[in-house]
Amino acid sequence: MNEPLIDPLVWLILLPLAWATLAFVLGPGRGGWLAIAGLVAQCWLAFNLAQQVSAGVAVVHAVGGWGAPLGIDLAVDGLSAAMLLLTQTVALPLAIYARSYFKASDPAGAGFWPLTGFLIAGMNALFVSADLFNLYVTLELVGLAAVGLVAAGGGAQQVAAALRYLFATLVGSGAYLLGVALIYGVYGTVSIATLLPLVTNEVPRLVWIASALIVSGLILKTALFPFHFWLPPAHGGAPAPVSALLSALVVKASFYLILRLWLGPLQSVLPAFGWLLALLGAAAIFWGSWQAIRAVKLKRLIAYSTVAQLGYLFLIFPLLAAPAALQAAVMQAFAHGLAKAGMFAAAGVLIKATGQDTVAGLAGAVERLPVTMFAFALSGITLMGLPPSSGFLAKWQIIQAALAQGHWIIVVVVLAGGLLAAVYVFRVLRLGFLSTPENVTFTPVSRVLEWSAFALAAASVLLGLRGVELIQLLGART
Amino acid sequence: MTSYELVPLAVLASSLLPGLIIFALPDGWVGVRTSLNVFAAIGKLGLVALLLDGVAAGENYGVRYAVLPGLELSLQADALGMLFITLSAVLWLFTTLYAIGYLEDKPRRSRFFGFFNLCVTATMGISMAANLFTFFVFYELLTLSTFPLVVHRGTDKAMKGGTIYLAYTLLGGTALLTGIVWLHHLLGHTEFAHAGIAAALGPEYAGQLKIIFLLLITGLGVKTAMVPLHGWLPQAMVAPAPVSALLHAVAVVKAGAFGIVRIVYEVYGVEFAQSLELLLPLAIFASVTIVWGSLRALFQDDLKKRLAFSTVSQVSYIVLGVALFGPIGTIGGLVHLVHQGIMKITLFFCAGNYAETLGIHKVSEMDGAGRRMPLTTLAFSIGALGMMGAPLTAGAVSKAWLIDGALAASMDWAVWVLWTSSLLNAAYFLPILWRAWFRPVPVAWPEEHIPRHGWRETAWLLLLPPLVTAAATLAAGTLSDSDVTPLAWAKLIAEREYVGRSVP
Amino acid sequence: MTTGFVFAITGGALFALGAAGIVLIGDLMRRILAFNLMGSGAFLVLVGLAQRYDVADPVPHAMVLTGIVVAVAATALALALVRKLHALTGEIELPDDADE
Amino acid sequence: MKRMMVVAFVVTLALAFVFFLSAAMLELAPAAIDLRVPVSAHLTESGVSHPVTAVLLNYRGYDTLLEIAVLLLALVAILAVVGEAPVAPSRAAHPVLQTLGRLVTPLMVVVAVYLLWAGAFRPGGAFQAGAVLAAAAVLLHLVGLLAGWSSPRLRLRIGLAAGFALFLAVAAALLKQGSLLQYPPDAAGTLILLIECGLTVSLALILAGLFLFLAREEGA
Repeated sequence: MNEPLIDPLVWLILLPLAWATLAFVLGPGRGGWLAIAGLVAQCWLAFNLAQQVSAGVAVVHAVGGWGAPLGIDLAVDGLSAAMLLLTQTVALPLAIYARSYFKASDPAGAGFWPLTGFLIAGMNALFVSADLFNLYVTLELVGLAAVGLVAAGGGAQQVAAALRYLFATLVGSGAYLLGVALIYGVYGTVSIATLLPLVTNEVPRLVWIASALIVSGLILKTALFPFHFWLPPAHGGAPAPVSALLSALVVKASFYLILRLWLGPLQSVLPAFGWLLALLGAAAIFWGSWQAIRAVKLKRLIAYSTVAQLGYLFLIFPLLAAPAALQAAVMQAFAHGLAKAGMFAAAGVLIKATGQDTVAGLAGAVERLPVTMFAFALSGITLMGLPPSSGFLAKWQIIQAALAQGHWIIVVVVLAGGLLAAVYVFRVLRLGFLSTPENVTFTPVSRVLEWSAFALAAASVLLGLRGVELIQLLGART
Repeated sequence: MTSYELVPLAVLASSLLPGLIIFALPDGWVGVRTSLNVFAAIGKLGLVALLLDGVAAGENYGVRYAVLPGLELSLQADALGMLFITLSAVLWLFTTLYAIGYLEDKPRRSRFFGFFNLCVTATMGISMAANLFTFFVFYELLTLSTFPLVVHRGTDKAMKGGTIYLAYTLLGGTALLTGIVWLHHLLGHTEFAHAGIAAALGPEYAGQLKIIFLLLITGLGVKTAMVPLHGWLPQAMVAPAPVSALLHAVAVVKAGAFGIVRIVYEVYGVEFAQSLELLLPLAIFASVTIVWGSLRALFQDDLKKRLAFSTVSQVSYIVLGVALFGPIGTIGGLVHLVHQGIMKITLFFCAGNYAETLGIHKVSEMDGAGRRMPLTTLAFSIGALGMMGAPLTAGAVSKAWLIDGALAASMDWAVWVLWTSSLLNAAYFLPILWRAWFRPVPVAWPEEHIPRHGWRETAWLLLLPPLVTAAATLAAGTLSDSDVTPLAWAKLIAEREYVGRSVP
Repeated sequence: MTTGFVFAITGGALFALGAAGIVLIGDLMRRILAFNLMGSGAFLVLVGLAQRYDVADPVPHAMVLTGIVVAVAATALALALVRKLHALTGEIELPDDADE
Repeated sequence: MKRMMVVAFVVTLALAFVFFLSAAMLELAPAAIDLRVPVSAHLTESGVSHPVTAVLLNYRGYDTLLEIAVLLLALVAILAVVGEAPVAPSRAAHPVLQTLGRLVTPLMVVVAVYLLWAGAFRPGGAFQAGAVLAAAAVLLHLVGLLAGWSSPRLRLRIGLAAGFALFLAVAAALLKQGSLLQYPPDAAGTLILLIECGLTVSLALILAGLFLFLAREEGA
């Protein structure tokens, strides 16, 4: 294979940084088209990169030409290529959605484009970084951008939610940073590749403390039960495109990092935490679903659904000996990413049309907004894990991995979680199917909004037919 | 892609694509929607005929697609599947015609026909599924696409019925999925095969296989409406008449029964199932359902509810036939799958006609209906007599085979179950017929919507479908020995399932 | 014990103090201070532990400089949010989160 | 009572943490990797002679690039949060303070320039220089000589973003002949100085902005 003219790995970071800066210079609310153009290019880059990785090309980039451990290395394997792909493909439809969503004078949209650019750049940088300290900087980039997006132009509730979120994310990255400081103290390096042979089965006690700090910091940022308290107000209170970005992508970034360390430098230490994380994951599934079933507001319901769905990601940790477990995690990240983006986008349309953010206000929505409700239903199918959606494949893989290792309890949790998801999804759908009450009016909503929500939701279902490619990408050995 | 792969896909596409297009049509475009519906139904019938011809000649129509390594969506037209697919395709055409007449000038028709088409697509997929995973995919699609039809009216009552329907079917689906994953884990695949695949596992797996069987049958038993999993069926009666007709006669309950047939014959293998002692409990389960359904039907005044409990009872005839070890019982069960479909759809069409034309919803309102609507009542009578197993009807044929099957399997008690059920059938159908034909016409009908025009007692699109299916009921009963009947096809299947045994 | 260790252990203590502060303190201004204490603790550990044999290592120094800038950015954002909250509600404590 | 239990629990947890952390630190063996060796070995190629600056802007320059992004991002977020509230009128302080401000500001500018220049071979650099400049601006505001800032106009926005944009552009341009931020050894010093100059201006504006954009009328 010829050396590509453009190194997709580096440009996936530079491009969003560039359009974010430019959008800031252009001024509040400007830069939508720029972002969309940038994201189109990024999608192409991410596909290109995934193809290279699938073909077995090792993609490593030594920033500054120094190489680890003196410099910082960027490295891409199947896992990171998949996450990059997910990020770009979810962000593009959401950008199109957001451009119609925010009116020119909307204060909530004032900083949207630059903040989103920094957010995506931060995530892309996180997925490719092979340096623990550099990962800390990217974590902060992602966290602060996300907080800014939640708070932008909001009222007291949003600002309070943003503060809660800010403290959670800062404590999380603080714990992570202390963990990294300890690791540097023990080994004298923060490069993942250099650490890999150094961290053996006989590690000093300090590495255990460091690992515990890193994992607890990251599960706080991933909103794993019982650290989920910040998520529902933040994701439920932000404008719909922001909620979609945060729920679909941002929480996955810190989860990815746990997975990366688990499979990489800390593989001899972290598996000790496997069942603890799975237990919290199971608790998240039940607690999140239960709260979603009781929620009054529509977006609250969807946010609690995120709490529940994140639980599945953590069920895989005791199972990682089987390759199906990693595949399940990535499939679930894709399934939830696409479906949740679609669902929040649909909720945004419903809220704009009905003028209220309540589940009870949806009577008649199927009749008036069929495309949007269809999108909601398709997302719901993925979240419930019904076939042929990608959510089903994720659950199938978890169950197979669990059965192969004889862990029946995980099978039961997965299946029960699917049923609970059905309860809260159909809570919304059945109201939508009611005849329209006479005194209710629906405000007309832009078709761009409806169809971009639909595209995301449909993609979450159709991805269920392309599972083989994703698994090939994950299995690629570079 | 060869034509052997294309035809099964085309069978799916012939209702999926029209369904998707119809969703996008405005409600007012009656002409476009109607022609699309009718042409799709006729086109599908043509495709099914092509398949039927090919399968009879032993050709191999099938297509596979891997969604994960080791997990394939696989469609295959085999003799058993063709029985169900032909039934569905034929009845779909008539139900479509009926639904066009029934929904005239009512709101949300595009949505209705869209989901209606999805529902049929799911049924086609269920028929052609070549492994349990594919079966499950379409089984759940069926659940999802029938929910909007059940709640179509958008009332609180409809919503309650729909919610109960969902609760039952999703729980059942989860049980089914558990069984499938477990089996897939043990075997590494779930492909259907004559004489089954489960026997390949050693005797040490007998315990696990029994639990899996229970899970699978529980999952399928929900849609089959076997007692005590039948609670949704009477509640789902809030749906419009064409939906009830489709749900009860073809799609939903039959999907469950058909699944049980697949499980017993092609996953476990009937011999292996017998050796695991699974068939007797299944037969008892079915018998209880048969008697209980009939008993409950006796006390329903709501016409559609009475028919619903009758369905509960009749569908389990199929399961009973399957559970009677031996080819004769198999033939009885399979042929009843078709016959019950034709008869029950006739009854539901007629019930819909009474409600649409005269506003009759209850048995107690049926007085004199036969004089006002003689043709509908004639069709209803044929269907009802068929259900009782009266001579010359399709019901007589299937009951005769089932009784012979029970005797051949030395399960004499099953004969008593069948006779009891027949008596109860008579007890709840004959009063209706008596009221309709022999009681005087009331002063006013509850709510007369459609006035009489000469011989046309109601809209012709409502009248034609029940008359055709009633005629088919008689034809299947009188011509049962010819080569082109469901009975002949059921014999062909039984031959293939009981390899090496003589089939009468 | 070298001075490096003294720094590192002090850093650990500051971190714990800050973390406990964030959990226990309702007043948002003091919470922001607690967060900065926590951050400083981590920086001290980073630098102190690396020079536990009292030879300075430039790499953690540079990392801490980066970390300080990030902490400044985070603190500024937190202060802006608290000010906004105060302007909107007159409070500098977080209100209860309610799904109404 | 419940509150007391929570406090007691958290404090116990924190104390236990400190205890175990300290114990674990003290039993530590020397680290396997010593980065001081390569840091000083490549110092001549790095374009600067101070090791911390070399790490900051060359070996781990990518961290610094992202760090500036974080700072700019925080400013963007703050602007989005505060919105369009009117600027508070600057209150004139005591004349003595004003005079002091006028006197100190030029001095601070000189110090900033020195810090920028010194960064190449001793502690100092763009961030320190920018911070001193920003402090000067804050000082002027406090004595009433500089009003709080309203939403930034195009020119100010360009100034705020220019340092980061320049850094980004240099990083990308260097891709042409190597990897990201790979300075050619002979041009490294010049390029780093160029970046530092740009950064000083923008960092000063951003840091000042973090203060001055918040100097708004409250409750409006």
